[in-house]
Amino acid sequence: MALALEALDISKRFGARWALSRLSFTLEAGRSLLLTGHNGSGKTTLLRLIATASFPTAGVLKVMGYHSQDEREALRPLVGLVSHASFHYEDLSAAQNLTLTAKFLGVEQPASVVTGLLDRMGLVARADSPVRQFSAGMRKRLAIARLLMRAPKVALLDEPFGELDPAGIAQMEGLIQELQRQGTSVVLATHLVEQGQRLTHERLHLEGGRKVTPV
Amino acid sequence: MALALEALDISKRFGARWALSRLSFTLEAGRSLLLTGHNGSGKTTLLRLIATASFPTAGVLKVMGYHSQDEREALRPLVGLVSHASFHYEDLSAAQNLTLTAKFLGVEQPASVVTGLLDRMGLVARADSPVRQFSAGMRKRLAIARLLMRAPKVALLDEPFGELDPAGIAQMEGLIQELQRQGTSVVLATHLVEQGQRLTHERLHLEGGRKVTPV
Amino acid sequence: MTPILPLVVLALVVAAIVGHVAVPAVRPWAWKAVGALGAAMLVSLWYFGLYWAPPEQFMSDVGRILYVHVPHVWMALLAFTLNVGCAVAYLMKKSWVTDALAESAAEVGVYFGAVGVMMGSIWARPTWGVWWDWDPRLISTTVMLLAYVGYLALRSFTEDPERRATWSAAAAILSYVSLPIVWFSVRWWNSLHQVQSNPSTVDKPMVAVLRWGAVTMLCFLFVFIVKRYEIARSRQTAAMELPPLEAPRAEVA
Amino acid sequence: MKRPSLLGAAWLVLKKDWQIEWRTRARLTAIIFFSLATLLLFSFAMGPDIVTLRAHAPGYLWLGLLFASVLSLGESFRVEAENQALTGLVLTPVEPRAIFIGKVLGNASLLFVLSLVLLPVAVALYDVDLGRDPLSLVLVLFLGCVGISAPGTVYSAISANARARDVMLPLLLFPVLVPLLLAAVSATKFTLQPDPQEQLGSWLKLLTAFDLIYLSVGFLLFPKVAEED
Amino acid sequence: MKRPSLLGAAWLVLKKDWQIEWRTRARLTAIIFFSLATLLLFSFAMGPDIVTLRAHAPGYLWLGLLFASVLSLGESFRVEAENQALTGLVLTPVEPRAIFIGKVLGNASLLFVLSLVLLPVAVALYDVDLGRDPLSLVLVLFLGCVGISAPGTVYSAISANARARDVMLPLLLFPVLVPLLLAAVSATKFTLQPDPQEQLGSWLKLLTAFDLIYLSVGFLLFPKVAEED
Ligand code: HEM
Ligand SMILES: Nc1ncnc2c1ncn2[C@@H]1O[C@H](COP(=O)(O)OP(=O)(O)OP(=O)(O)O)[C@@H](O)[C@H]1O
Ligand SMILES: Nc1ncnc2c1ncn2[C@@H]1O[C@H](COP(=O)(O)OP(=O)(O)OP(=O)(O)O)[C@@H](O)[C@H]1O
Ligand SMILES: [Mg+2]
Ligand SMILES: [Mg+2]
Repeated sequence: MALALEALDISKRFGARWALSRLSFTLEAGRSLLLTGHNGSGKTTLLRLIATASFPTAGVLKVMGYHSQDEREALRPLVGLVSHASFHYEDLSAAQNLTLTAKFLGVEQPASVVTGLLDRMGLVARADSPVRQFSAGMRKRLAIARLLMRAPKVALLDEPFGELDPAGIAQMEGLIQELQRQGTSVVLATHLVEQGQRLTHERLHLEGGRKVTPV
Repeated sequence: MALALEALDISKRFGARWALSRLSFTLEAGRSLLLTGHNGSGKTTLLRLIATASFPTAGVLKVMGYHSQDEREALRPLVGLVSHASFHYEDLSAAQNLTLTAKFLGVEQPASVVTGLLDRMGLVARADSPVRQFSAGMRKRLAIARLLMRAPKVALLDEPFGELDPAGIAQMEGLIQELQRQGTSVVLATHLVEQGQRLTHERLHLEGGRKVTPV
Repeated sequence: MTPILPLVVLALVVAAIVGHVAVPAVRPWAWKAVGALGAAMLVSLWYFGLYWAPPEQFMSDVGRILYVHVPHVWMALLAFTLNVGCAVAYLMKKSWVTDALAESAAEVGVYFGAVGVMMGSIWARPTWGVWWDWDPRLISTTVMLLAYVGYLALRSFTEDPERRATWSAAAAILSYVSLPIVWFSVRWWNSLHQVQSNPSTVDKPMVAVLRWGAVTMLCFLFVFIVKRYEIARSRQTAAMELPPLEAPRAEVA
Repeated sequence: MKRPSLLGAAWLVLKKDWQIEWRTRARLTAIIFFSLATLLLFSFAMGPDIVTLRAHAPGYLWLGLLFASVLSLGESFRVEAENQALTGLVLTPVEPRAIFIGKVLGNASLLFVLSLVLLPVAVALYDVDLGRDPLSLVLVLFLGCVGISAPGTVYSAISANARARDVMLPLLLFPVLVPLLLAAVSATKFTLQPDPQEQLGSWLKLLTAFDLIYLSVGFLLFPKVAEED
Repeated sequence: MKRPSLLGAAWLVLKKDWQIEWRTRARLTAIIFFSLATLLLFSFAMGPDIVTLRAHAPGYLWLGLLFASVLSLGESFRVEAENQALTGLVLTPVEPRAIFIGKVLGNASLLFVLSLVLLPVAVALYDVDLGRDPLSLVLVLFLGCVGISAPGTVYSAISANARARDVMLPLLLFPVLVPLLLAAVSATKFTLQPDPQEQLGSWLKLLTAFDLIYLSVGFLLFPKVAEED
């Protein structure tokens, strides 16, 4: 079967410190991965590499068969990332932020798609407020809406439950399962291990940027 | 008994929107409060009011008997806030950030206090890295270390478990209990309701900036 | 001066530096040999420039500073050309070699340029009567140096090696645009400063000494860049090695 | 789903910047008043001699534009640095070259508007005569604004992510812009004052050459600086 | 636990800024080279007439310092805006007035160092004569730098939190600074050129008055702008 992720001895250095060290693993397309590890173990760094927001210092990373650096143009439409940095324009409203993405993606009828997504994430009442005035959870919801619009083949979720209220957490779980049903590989980094294990097939535990077997 | 918090019909407006509407409640000194509510319901806003980072548009808020705006100088040494904004200087190291606070507080022997706190929060190995290079969880840990140094009478914790790894969450729970034993009133805003209820005595549920009885 | 000559010199310098970088066998001694040659030539340049060459037609003995002023500025231009070449090479294919070479070339270039400008300024005092004048050549040269100081500042303010390399490569290319302007400024804006002259209009001995000076400075340019390159590389390699495959085992009590 | 073309994407980037600008309405107003203050300061600091002032008016005008451009360029990438929005854009994905085109157009048009606003001010403060060759004057202003914006966009993308970004941008940008500025000042001079030797044409050519060089270099370089690697 | 006094806290604020400066080492280097470039630009844009240049040297010097101060002030509160560090400082608690004193000292000393560095440059570029009255010159520079920093600190605290802050600062600051700048330019002129009517003294008095006014107004206003309400 095709591979969603294929990491061949990848390492990532910041300054003089290795955030990821010689990591090798594979993930079959359609299967989902749970990423765990202590604070600072390299989860966010790994997700950013997969999302092509940054590239390995050494080693080769292939996502959906594409080389993450050399073939990034072909790869980018296939991956979506929700991370600590929200990528929102603070001075645009929620609707404007989403519409912008929709137009870049060439979505047909952006207006109705955007309203639909905002409604789904419970932001419709605040659609025209600039993101600067949003609470932490509302920002997270907007980031999730953007991910849904992109309908990625590989969805990268970095602590998606953080800042969400209980209803939002339940909804997020539903969304993850829905994505999986559509054949999307979800890579989920979270500290809520049980919850994560319920939602995924495999697990990668990092310690100091290295793959270890969780105890 | 003395009151840690006394809110008399307080409201807070941002632009044309009321983030908090006519809120009244009291909390006895030494008792702890759980703050829950949907995303955008006003938890962070309320905590910032109590911390004197911002002031009510209307109504009177008293913390430890002090008027939160008029007597803020006397009040500030008594409250400590850990919130979404971390207050760190990105270009100073973890140790430098803490030492700065220690010096402003007039802590004796700042160096050993700082090392002790960094050790406790598991940051000692990264004491000299600038905060800019920290992961999300490491920032949170540093913010908690700063709160501990201040030894407040009212500790305001805004989603303290977010971004922490399982060990960190367990430690945080221990810290909350320890603070309570020392007579500190903890105000805990979190979406993990069960966990929060285990740790606190009372609960305030907000909906659209108003106090409601949770269902 | 034929237009092809600078290119030939550039090719020679690049070949020499690449040879030095690529062939480990020559590394221990080649730079010493060239350095020694340069030192010897410097001593003789002293004699040739100060005694042997005839005094300059209009400036008499003051004009003799020409033999070091001009080579210095030439070397700076040469070094910046090397720098931009490395920058382009880096952007086409990432390599720490070209990055390090670009850094050393820029730094050495700023050194030669600064000394050259200082000499020009010293020269200007007796000939033009001022330390400095509002002359396109002087200003464009100084501004070019400032551009490269900015380049070096950008390098030193960026911690991440990859970012530093890419960003500074971009800055190098944009800065290089000022180089042809330095060269042509004397023509575009009518200036006090000497227009490039042609060997045929200048005294044979003067041309000879000037070229002697240029070769002397070439030796130094080579040595400086090669040594600076080694420093840059040694700073890099500390961080270049991959982490070990197995995690270093924790101390067992 | 049909993705927009390179120019279509550039247009979207430009429109987005206008939306932000419209919501805050800060940038244009602020840089207009800033350069007004600068022009005033020049005339204050240089004293009241109207002949000198008039002679140096092109210089003052371009310096005012230059300083304003630093602010405006910085602001144009500050909005991209918040929340790492530029990375978000690249991952959407938007071609970095489309971002470059959009940003250059946005910055250049803002500067150009500013320069047109400053013309009557220059008349009032420095008593210059705009009627001599207004078309060439506008052309010179336009070419100069494009020439400032092209390398400015590349450098502000760099410095938006660098430490001490407010200070890095002018440090990198000014030396690169000096030749362009000089050409612009000379060209402006010959549109405001008599041009007996017909030098304007060659300055215009030089300006155009600068613009083309900077635009193409920027176009090639921008993708490298917009992405981390 | 003995909390530091007002001055003690101000000193801590100052030291913290130096620590940040030391770690990035960016600000001082960058503003020095920036103002070098600015001084070069002025004379480049104004043309080669050495007599005019020398006459306007004080103006150029102060304009260079002014533009550098905008960058340096902006940077000085950019570090406070990240992570809402300024709010954190106020909640620590640090008296806002201590923050004001520390910041003014830091900004003024940085500017003063810069102005000293620029003096020899002015000699080289504009051929001015520093030997006439060096002590008064240094005094004028010092007073001018303090005068720029006091309102500059208040305004950059405001604009660090305002939208589009890069552009807001100069917009607010420049109009306020025009009188001070005029005084500083005139005073500088009379330390570099003959002063037959002995005007220097009165300019110095005026400068001192400005400084005192700005310092006390800033001291009173800063707590209002450092805290939300
Ligand atoms: C103060 C700063 C000065 C700077 C930055 C400067 C810069 C330069 C540069 C860049 C060159 C080499 C490029 C070329 O050959 O065209 C050069 C060459 C030369 N400079 Fe200067 N110069 C300065 C002062 C002077 C002065 C004061 C004189 C003499 C009065 C002078 C005389 C020459 C001559 C004769 C050449 C060789 C031109 C030729 O024959 O090709 N320079 N200078
Ligand atoms: N830009 C950077 N510069 C330097 N070091 C960095 C940078 N980003 C991350 N690091 C370091 O890389 C390591 C891994 O960071 P990362 O953010 O991937 O951790 P994480 O597993 O996501 O942690 P958390 O659970 O706290 O979010 C950390 O030691 C961090 O300090
Ligand atoms: N600076 C601001 N300007 C305008 N509106 C604001 C501002 N800060 C908060 N708000 C609004 O006030 C309301 C309450 O926000 P607050 O951050 O207190 O919510 P919260 O309960 O902490 O939510 P979350 O669980 O998502 O953190 C929201 O509707 C938010 O949009
Ligand atoms: Mg993380
Ligand atoms: Mg909140």
